[in-house]
Amino acid sequence: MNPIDDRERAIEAMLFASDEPLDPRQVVARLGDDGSIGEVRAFIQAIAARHAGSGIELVERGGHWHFQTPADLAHLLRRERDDPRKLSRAAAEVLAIVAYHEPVSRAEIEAIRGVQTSKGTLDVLMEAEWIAPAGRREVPGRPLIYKTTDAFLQHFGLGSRKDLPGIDDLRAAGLLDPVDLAFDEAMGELDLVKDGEEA
Amino acid sequence: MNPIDDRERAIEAMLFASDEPLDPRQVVARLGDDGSIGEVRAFIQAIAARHAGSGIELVERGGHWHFQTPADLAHLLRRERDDPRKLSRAAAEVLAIVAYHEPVSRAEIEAIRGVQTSKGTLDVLMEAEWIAPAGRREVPGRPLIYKTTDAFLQHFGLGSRKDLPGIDDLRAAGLLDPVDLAFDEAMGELDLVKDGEEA
Amino acid sequence: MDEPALDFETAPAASDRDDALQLSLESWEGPLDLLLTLARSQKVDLKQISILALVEQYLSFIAEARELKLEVAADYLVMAAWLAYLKSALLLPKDPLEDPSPDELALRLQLRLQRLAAMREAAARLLARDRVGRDVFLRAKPEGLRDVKLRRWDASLYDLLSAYGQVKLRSEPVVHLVSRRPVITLDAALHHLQRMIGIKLDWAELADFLPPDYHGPLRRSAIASSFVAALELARQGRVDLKQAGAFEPLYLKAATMGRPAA
Repeated sequence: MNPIDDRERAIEAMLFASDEPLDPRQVVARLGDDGSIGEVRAFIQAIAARHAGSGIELVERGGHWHFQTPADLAHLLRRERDDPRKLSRAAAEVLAIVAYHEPVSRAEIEAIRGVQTSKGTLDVLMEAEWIAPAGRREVPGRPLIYKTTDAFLQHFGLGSRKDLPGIDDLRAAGLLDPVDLAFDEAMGELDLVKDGEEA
Repeated sequence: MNPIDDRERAIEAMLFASDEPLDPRQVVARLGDDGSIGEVRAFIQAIAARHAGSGIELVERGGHWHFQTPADLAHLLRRERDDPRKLSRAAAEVLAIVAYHEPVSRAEIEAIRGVQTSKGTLDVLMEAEWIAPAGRREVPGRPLIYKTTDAFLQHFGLGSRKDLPGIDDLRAAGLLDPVDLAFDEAMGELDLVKDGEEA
Repeated sequence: MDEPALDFETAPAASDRDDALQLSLESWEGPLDLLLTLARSQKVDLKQISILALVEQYLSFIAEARELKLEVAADYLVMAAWLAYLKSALLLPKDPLEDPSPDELALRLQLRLQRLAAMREAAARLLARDRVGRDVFLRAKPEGLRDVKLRRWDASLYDLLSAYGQVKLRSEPVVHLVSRRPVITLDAALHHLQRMIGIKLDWAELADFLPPDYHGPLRRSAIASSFVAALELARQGRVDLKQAGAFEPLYLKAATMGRPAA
């Protein structure tokens, strides 16, 4: 490799260490000799060409030059890492209600859940991209209504919303068993044991 | 010019964008693929070679690499606002003693200097992040011991502690040994000489 | 070893001691520092230094300082006393029994001075290196490397469905309780018992009156309602009840009209 011209080196170092982009005029002033702006411009072009295609690039912004990393490598500088979190019970309920009743407004969700729903819960579901606003209900106040997304279907392995189990399916699966019935059944089993002992 | 390897570009961009020196391990972690540390090291060497003699150089400091301007251009880049920490003579001496003897306790520093070390002296060096506590010496009183940091190597342009000016000569001359040890050795030599005379 | 780069211009030469004393004692970092400076004025390698001459220099320096009524800190005086002792020991004929010998003390002092001088020189060379921010420069505003945590929400289809089940239960609890609980009402038990009483003529246990296919909660319910029904029928005088004691089986049969229960 040919040795690099001393003034080119100096300009390169200046542009590197400067805390703001420099224009050729500022570079000439800092060089402190009688170099012309035209010469400096040529050196800057040479520096930019020398770095072309590398992991460093010299770019012009409104007549001022500065070094930066190429945009296509930005993903390396801003590394993204997954941070999985379990959906809260409240959020799961809201998501289920949206899925079974969509499109549905926040007030309607609250009516079904029987408790107030914080804005944060809907935000979490929107951040997860499982629900999305679907326009407004044409009633007084024009509340925003929500529906589930394709990402929702994908995440839960559903072909469509029709694949969601119906109420009867849920009941058959025991998901709708009241707590006190379950208690009775547990007590019945105890009785049977006692009967067996007495026999 | 041959196009630069994609991974070389990526590593160059990382080193250029980082606000602190990186070691090959950190680079591998960020590349996020199965590249080996050996490969990354080779790429880093290639990048350093590519920039040699330009206005930007890639240097190793304590196993970590960073870009900086060459020292011979200091006169063009130095600004009045640039005022690296001015060290008192006491602080400079303490720093040198820690660097050449590390890890070292305060009592050991004082034994060399012949004076008490004011609390502020160690504080200044720790605030500059040039020295750091390095555990305790397992002797009565378990005194805290100090060592220099990577930031120290970086600031003073040292690749490693081996690059400390004159450290090999000092070690060879026994000047890094405690007085007691040097004394015993000197007396031993005297005895040998005496024995020789007697023989 | 190279001469140290630190300046020792405050070192008192013989000719201008008074000037030096003006600066003195404030500018030294303790007796060892002063000794090292005085040793430097001998202009020889510290290995060849004359400790005796050094002691002389130190003692006369301190003496002059006191003559000038400068305040002399205690540690300088302690060193002076020690050096005065060392000087006399070095000058006296050697006593082989003396331990440590004056020569050994002198050697120790020499070794200490060498070590301090070495570190002083090292400090100077360290500070003279190409330092970041003074001789070499870093990027003023690097982009920086950032780790961004992407929150990924996790939930299974089961979580979703069981959550919906709980919502449904909360909103419609009454319906489920009534429609799902297997019970034998008092009316049904009365009706059943009345029918069975007619068939069984002798004493029979209450449990024998229950349909054999009642199990679990249904049987519990049937026993409870049949018991109440039996009491009701007894009140009406239509059945007789007998029980040997508390928690013993309860027997009943159709009442003999006009006769009180046993």
